[in-house]
Amino acid sequence: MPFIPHTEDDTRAMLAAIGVAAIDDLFDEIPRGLRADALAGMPPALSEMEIARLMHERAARDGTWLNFIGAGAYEHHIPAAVWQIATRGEFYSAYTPYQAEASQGTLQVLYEYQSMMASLTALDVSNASLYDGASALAEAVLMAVRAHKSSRRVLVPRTVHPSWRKVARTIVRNQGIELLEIPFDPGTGATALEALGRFRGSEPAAVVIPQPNFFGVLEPVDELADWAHANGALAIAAVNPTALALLKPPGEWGPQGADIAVGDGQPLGVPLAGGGPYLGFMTCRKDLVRQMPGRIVGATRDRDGRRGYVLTLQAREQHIRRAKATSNICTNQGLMTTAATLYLALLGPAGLAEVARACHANTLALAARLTRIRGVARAFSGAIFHEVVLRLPVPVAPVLRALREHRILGGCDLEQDYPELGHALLVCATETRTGDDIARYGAELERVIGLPPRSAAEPGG
Amino acid sequence: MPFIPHTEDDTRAMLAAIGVAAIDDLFDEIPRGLRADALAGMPPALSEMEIARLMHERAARDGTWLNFIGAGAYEHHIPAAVWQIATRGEFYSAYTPYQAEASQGTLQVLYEYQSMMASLTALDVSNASLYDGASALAEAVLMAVRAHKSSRRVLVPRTVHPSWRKVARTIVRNQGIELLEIPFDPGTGATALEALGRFRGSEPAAVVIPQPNFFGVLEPVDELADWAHANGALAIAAVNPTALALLKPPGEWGPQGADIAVGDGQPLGVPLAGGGPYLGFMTCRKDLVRQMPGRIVGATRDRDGRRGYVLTLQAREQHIRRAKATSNICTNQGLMTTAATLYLALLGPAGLAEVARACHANTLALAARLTRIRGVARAFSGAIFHEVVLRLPVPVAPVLRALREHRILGGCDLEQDYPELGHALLVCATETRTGDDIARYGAELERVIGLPPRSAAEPGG
Amino acid sequence: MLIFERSRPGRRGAVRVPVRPGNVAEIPRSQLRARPPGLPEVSELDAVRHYTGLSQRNFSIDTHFYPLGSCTMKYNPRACNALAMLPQFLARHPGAPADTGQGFLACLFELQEMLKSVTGMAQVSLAPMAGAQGEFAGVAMIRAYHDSRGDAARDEILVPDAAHGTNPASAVMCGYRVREIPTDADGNVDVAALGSAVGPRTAGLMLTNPSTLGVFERHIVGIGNIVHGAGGLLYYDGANLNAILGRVKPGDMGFDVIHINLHKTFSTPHGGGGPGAGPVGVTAALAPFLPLPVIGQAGAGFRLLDERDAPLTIGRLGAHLGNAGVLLRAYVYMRMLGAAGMRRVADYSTLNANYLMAELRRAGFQIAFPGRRATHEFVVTLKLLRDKTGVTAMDVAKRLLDKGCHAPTAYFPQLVPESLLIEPTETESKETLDAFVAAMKEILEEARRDPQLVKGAPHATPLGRLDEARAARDLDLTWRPG
Amino acid sequence: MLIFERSRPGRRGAVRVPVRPGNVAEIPRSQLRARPPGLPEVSELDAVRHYTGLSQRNFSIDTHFYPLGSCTMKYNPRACNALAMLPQFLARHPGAPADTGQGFLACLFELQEMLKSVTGMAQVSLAPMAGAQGEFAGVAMIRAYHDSRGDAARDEILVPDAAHGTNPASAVMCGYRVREIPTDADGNVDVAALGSAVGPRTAGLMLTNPSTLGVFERHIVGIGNIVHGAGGLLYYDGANLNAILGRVKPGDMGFDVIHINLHKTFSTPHGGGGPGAGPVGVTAALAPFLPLPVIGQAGAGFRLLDERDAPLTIGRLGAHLGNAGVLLRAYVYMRMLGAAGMRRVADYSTLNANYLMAELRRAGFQIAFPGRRATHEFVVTLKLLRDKTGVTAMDVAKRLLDKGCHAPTAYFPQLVPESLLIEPTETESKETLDAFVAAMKEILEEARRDPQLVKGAPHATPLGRLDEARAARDLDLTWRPG
Ligand SMILES: Cc1ncc(COP(=O)(O)O)c(C=O)c1O
Ligand SMILES: Cc1ncc(COP(=O)(O)O)c(C=O)c1O
Repeated sequence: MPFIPHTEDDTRAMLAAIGVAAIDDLFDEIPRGLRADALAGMPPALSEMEIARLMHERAARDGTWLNFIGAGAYEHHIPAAVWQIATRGEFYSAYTPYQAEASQGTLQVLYEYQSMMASLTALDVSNASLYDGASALAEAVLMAVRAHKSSRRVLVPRTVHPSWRKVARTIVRNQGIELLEIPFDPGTGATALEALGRFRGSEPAAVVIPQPNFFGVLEPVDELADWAHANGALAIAAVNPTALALLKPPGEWGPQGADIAVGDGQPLGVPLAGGGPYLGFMTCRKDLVRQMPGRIVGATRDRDGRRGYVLTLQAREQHIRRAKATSNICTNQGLMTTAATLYLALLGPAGLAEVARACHANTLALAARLTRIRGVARAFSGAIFHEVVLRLPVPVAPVLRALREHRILGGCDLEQDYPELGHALLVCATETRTGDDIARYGAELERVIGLPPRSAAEPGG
Repeated sequence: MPFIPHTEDDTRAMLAAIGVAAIDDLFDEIPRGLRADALAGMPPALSEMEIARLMHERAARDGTWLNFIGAGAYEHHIPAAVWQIATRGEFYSAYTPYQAEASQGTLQVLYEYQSMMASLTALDVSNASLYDGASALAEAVLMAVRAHKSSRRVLVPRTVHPSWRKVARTIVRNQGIELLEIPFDPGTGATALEALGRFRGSEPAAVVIPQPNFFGVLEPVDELADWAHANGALAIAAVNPTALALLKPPGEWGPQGADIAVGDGQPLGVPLAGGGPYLGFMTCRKDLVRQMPGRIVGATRDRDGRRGYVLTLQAREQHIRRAKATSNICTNQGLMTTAATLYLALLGPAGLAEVARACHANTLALAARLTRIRGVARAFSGAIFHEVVLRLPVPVAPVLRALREHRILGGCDLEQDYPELGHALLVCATETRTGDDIARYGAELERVIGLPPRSAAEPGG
Repeated sequence: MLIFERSRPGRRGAVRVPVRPGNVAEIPRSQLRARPPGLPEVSELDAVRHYTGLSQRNFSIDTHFYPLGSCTMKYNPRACNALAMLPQFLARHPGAPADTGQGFLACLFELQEMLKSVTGMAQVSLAPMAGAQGEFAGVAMIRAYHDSRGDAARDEILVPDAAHGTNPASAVMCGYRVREIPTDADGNVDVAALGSAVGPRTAGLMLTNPSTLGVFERHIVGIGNIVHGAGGLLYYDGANLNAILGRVKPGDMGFDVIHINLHKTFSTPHGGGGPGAGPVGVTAALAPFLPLPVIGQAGAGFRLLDERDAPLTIGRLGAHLGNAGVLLRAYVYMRMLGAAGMRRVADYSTLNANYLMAELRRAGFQIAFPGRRATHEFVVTLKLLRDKTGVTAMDVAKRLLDKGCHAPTAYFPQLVPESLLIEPTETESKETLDAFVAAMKEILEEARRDPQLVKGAPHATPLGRLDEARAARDLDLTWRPG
Repeated sequence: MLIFERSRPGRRGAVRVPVRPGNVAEIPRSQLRARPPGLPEVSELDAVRHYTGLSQRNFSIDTHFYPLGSCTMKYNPRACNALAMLPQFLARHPGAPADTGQGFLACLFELQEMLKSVTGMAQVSLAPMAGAQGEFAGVAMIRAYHDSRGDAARDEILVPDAAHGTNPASAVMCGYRVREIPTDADGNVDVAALGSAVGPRTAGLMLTNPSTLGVFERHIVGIGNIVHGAGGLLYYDGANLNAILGRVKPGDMGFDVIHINLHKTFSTPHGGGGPGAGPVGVTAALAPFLPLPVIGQAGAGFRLLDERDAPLTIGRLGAHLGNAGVLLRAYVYMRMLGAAGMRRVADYSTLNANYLMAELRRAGFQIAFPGRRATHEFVVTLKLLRDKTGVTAMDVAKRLLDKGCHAPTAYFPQLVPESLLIEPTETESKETLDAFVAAMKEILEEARRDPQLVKGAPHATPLGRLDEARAARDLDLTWRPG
């Protein structure tokens, strides 16, 4: 029996020890009428060999693509060591480190992870992961509302990832929390500071500040954080961790720094994998730590005074505090946290900065190449990090479809989520894109759009 | 510097400790005229990301094939656990277990491997691996000659894998050892017992007995082993380990059993990988153990009487005995041995027998399907294990080429090595081939050969 | 030693990335970081050696018996990992259209179908990223259902006092008040108390069956009638599905909404705390409210359903489509088991638990619900032992580590004093169970003979017992350079 | 516990294979096995737990400093493993024609070219599966060369007494008599002795440079002249190439034939004893004799050269094309290093060895060749220590295990009494070297203060010192049931 070690002798001896005649008898407390018979719709078992063949065939059918999509999930090179170590049985098949003495491996990794994330965001403390960036934003909103006590209103720029805004809404709305949208400046693509005036009286509990924003554009983070504090609100940073190798960290935004930072840790060594598992990270000021959701690891000493690590501040959590917990989260994204820790250790500050610089430079090169095509122009004037919105002269969806025929994933179509932008396409070139890749995309897009290239004399977009 | 941890400070401090000014100074004993300058032809360094892209592209270019080649290397399903565990750093990055107390993992694995191989071949002892099956056969020939003392002549059937015969010749000929070829019966495809008569006076040191032979045909192993012993020769079995799940093991051939068994362990969990690394296995009767080449692990006790494992009988080996060693082998195929041990433990006797039965049945089904094609017939009447020689009505090479256009590897062309067989093709269908695979091959071969299928009424081949 | 303590300024790992010239061209100075982040500077070998060494400081299923109750720490087949990590699956961008990933989507669609089959629910969404998120989604659907009927006065969720902490916490996250229902002496829901608690404010009842007490709720049909009769819905916490797989379907028990922990019943790895996956299943009446995306059919292929397909959805729970890699692992596992294998899971996990319970009872341990069958787990109470010797459930748990076993879940369920919740799972052999019984017996003898030995445990782990109080008091949550 | 001791009759792993009916149809009864082989019967979890546990009983580069002299235990980059194990490479059948594997062959061809570049040889064959097989092939080529010239009286190979054991053993396998050449006090070949040994019977001289004594053979040009002058050829044992990579090429030193240990210099994993790869390189004069296959160009692509291309080949050394997976790993490694990286290997392995030598000397250890530079390794002799305290090189080696270091190579080179051959490699950091020096210092103090402590070592490993004599005396080489 696959994965079941019992021999017939074992089963017989065990039934005898229990004092029943058959396994069926062990289910005798289940009302007879409820007992299931055959599982309709469950296919028969496949051997490992057969399922391996099926999965290899399906993977081969899906094939590989030249990818220029970012939009919240980024194709980065992952050093081979990351997953060869993360999938070691001792990490892979352990669970939440409830027994600290039997889990120092996981616990120390989490402590190191917390330290790295705190340092990356320049905030005091970190938890040990949430599900993903979007749900981490939702948890940050809940946390801010708890901390603020009087307001249930949170300002969220329209430049925050549309899915993140949806997720935040799904998660917070049942608690009567209102998310108010701040518009963006159609020129720069950044949040419109001048629009903030109208929220002055709204007494928000928090202001969410994305950096870079969904358009890839850098936000006026100092001003936004400052405005939040001036209006009695917390500043919640929603950041890309790769970008933080170069960009001013949330803890240094404005005179006081952001209060909470969240983001998706996927860029830190986690494969795209069709959308998950990723990890949500969250760091904050020390005085907010008791409002944090999720596991937190702390250093302590053992009987003999040796340094060790344990889960701490558990009184915030559901398994202790139940209905009064800071969140319902229990199982988190532990293994992804391990991978992120390995990734950051393998890259170090110099490596991460190199990745960030390469992403930035490649995206600029991509934008430069694509805007040489007649009718293609950058949609915004704001400085970008590693994504850029282009305006096309024709509808986006058919263009992307045509590119797929050449196995190119041309970017993220914004027409649904931002109809006001017209034929807008969000593209991204991480460090994994080469000059050849960019040239290939340029040539194919040119062909698809079907207009002759802009002559060198005309100014670029 | 990739893989080099030295900071500039480190280097400076270390040079100072040594008392030199620069790294160059450490090479001052090398005659000036010899010092190399730039390495012409060495390409510049690639980052891990770049080489990963290159290798992925090359692998994708090579693609995957529907394979019906056997001929000494077999496509078997390898349980995922095998290589996930074998590549754990502790196995992967250790070396020969010279320090037994720091290598009990490797040593116990080798002891278990030896036990498994001895049991599979029904012989007393096993070494811890040789390079591959072919070189193991050469070592067995050398060993038999050493043991026999007076003769330097060894009989090798023409049904032994042609490459193995070439390797044996390369390795033994410089020691003046003669390999004499025994012909095969063109009807059965097995070694011609009646041809043995002519070798009676040759006083061979050993007779090599392949099982199954290169044609997939079962040899009269009892008679051959018996003949060897009756003629004062050792019997060297050259066996396929998968087949031994079903077939009579060498130790039970004839009244006395074979003396030495060798083979390629590749079928035991080692991927095809373009030809290696595989592993050669060798087992023998206890009284020959001091003639064995290669590492051998033995059980012993530690200071406190606890069971443990060490390298033993090292006085046979080059690092002790130098010019008088049983072989020059030093580095062997350790990791492959680990994989083979894991494979055998995961399959157990029932699993291995299932694999063997499936291979046999699939090859019979393949032969049945292909011989329904007009002009295609089995070349030999002898019973087979998991390979079969077919005679085609047309030259083999162009047929195989045409099949490749449909991504089928149709088998091994025997026309070069066995011109006497005409248009002969050796095919193999292991447990990994499905009914659909066989049907697909049948349909394509039929099309390629271009003759209408034989009607059901006509007798098959 | 921390990785930071291995760090040396200027040391670099092997990771290099070619950077085009003119690199930070477009970023204004005011936006740039002044100081690099305090990440460790180590070589690749340092990192590999450091984390390989740390891994060896863990207990895990692959190295130890791990009978952690409620967590279903069964063997995680290595094939599931290997096949979910095929390069094409790993490289798939979540924003890539459905036409570029039909193989991938076929797996997820079939997973939905298989989950419907084993649970008896009408429709499934794979979106929730863990059990607790599944609970949130389930309760949110209950709310959406009542709202859609204009039945807005229901503001209470009933939860048995034996429930897992996530149940009340999830209900609160959905804006509900939680009302606890007591448990009777046999470990069943106190039906009388339930009867007097339900009413027009009842939105639903959350129930684990088998319960966290390791017993099957025998009155489940009656309970369902009471709740449904009051206009409430029945929520099934599927964390314990392992015990009844192929034996009883939540849908047949009358549940309206369920979640399933794929990282428990369907053996995806726990990863030192996650990731998991908590798909939700519902009856037809609740299907319109399922969280997105759901995998739908499109001609011969598959696509992700969105808000246009499901305007009544409670919404989205994550930026993409859930923990896809976990879903693939569960898919492979379920295909390898097939229909017969599903039922064997229930059979042998139940056999193992009942055997272990019988043997521990024989060894002198007190079973919390001695009159009941164990399901796939059972509760031992060490109250008598503690009263006699001062040795607590925590002490026994720690001492088990010395004997090479991970400890069972201690102090949960909370309503049993000095409880150990023991779940052996079906993948453990009789020999392993016997060794556990032998270890427990030894500890019992040690507790009587030399209680300090047990109270001072563990002795054989790399560190001795860690001071949790100190950790919470002198908070040290991140490394700071000396 | 052995895996056999975990076995239970009838227990099965997860591996199942569908078998068509009528299975052993064609095999005559007389050929069938009477009893199944005595393989263990365990579950997949049993096997995983057993071998995961065993792995943890190893020291390895990934877990410990491993300064095993002559073995170049440097970090094995994980990328090499991952990229050599891409599914298409693993699935490639060795009998598949060249047109189905141009990507694979491109890697091997480029590897040949890179090896030519770093060694300065005219042509390379990747066929040999380890260093010793490379030696065999090299000596066989020397023989074929002389034979091809009708120069058949040469029946001696000269080997310095410091040579690795494989050198004389390989010469003997090629049918040669071995004649040992002594070493002078500085660790160089005794040139005078060499001069009187060479003659018309001399087929060649096998030399490691740097030698196994950890010094560079300064008279290499003169030695070459002597041997060549007598009509012999010069063989280079490339096991120590790490020390001179990019600094000196064997071809420039006058060698005619060389082998290279890819598992040393080019960092393919040692795998607990193997596999390795021992490509051979030769001058143009010897190229016709190279073992097959060699990767050749064919138009824009690549193919395997065979006997029709190379009628003078010494033949084949293995059934297929050598340890291809090892070759791919070395290829990836070399591409990641590039030209500059090659030279850095020599630079920093030499720096580390000289630093360690200086620090150990400072700590009171006796260096075997104190007047010489260390190359990438060096020899310590503990003769004085043994004479004073009774503590031997073996004892020190065992005690190092207690301090978390793998031991250096002990008692090799054999001509230095109580020798430790120490090779730190370039991938180890100064901190690691300093920790090793500290451990050695402690042991020195222990040896003086409490020699029994050292002689009883190791104390911290899972087992104490193992009785090797007993193993050789009471041979127990396989497990037998009860
Ligand atoms: C009974 C029960 N319910 C719910 C949960 C929550 O599931 P998760 O940890 O996946 O969020 C758990 C597991 O921890 C559980 O045991
Ligand atoms: C100096 C020297 N020569 C030759 C060899 C033999 O190489 P291999 O072990 O790869 O056969 C070794 C390695 O063990 C060695 O150190």
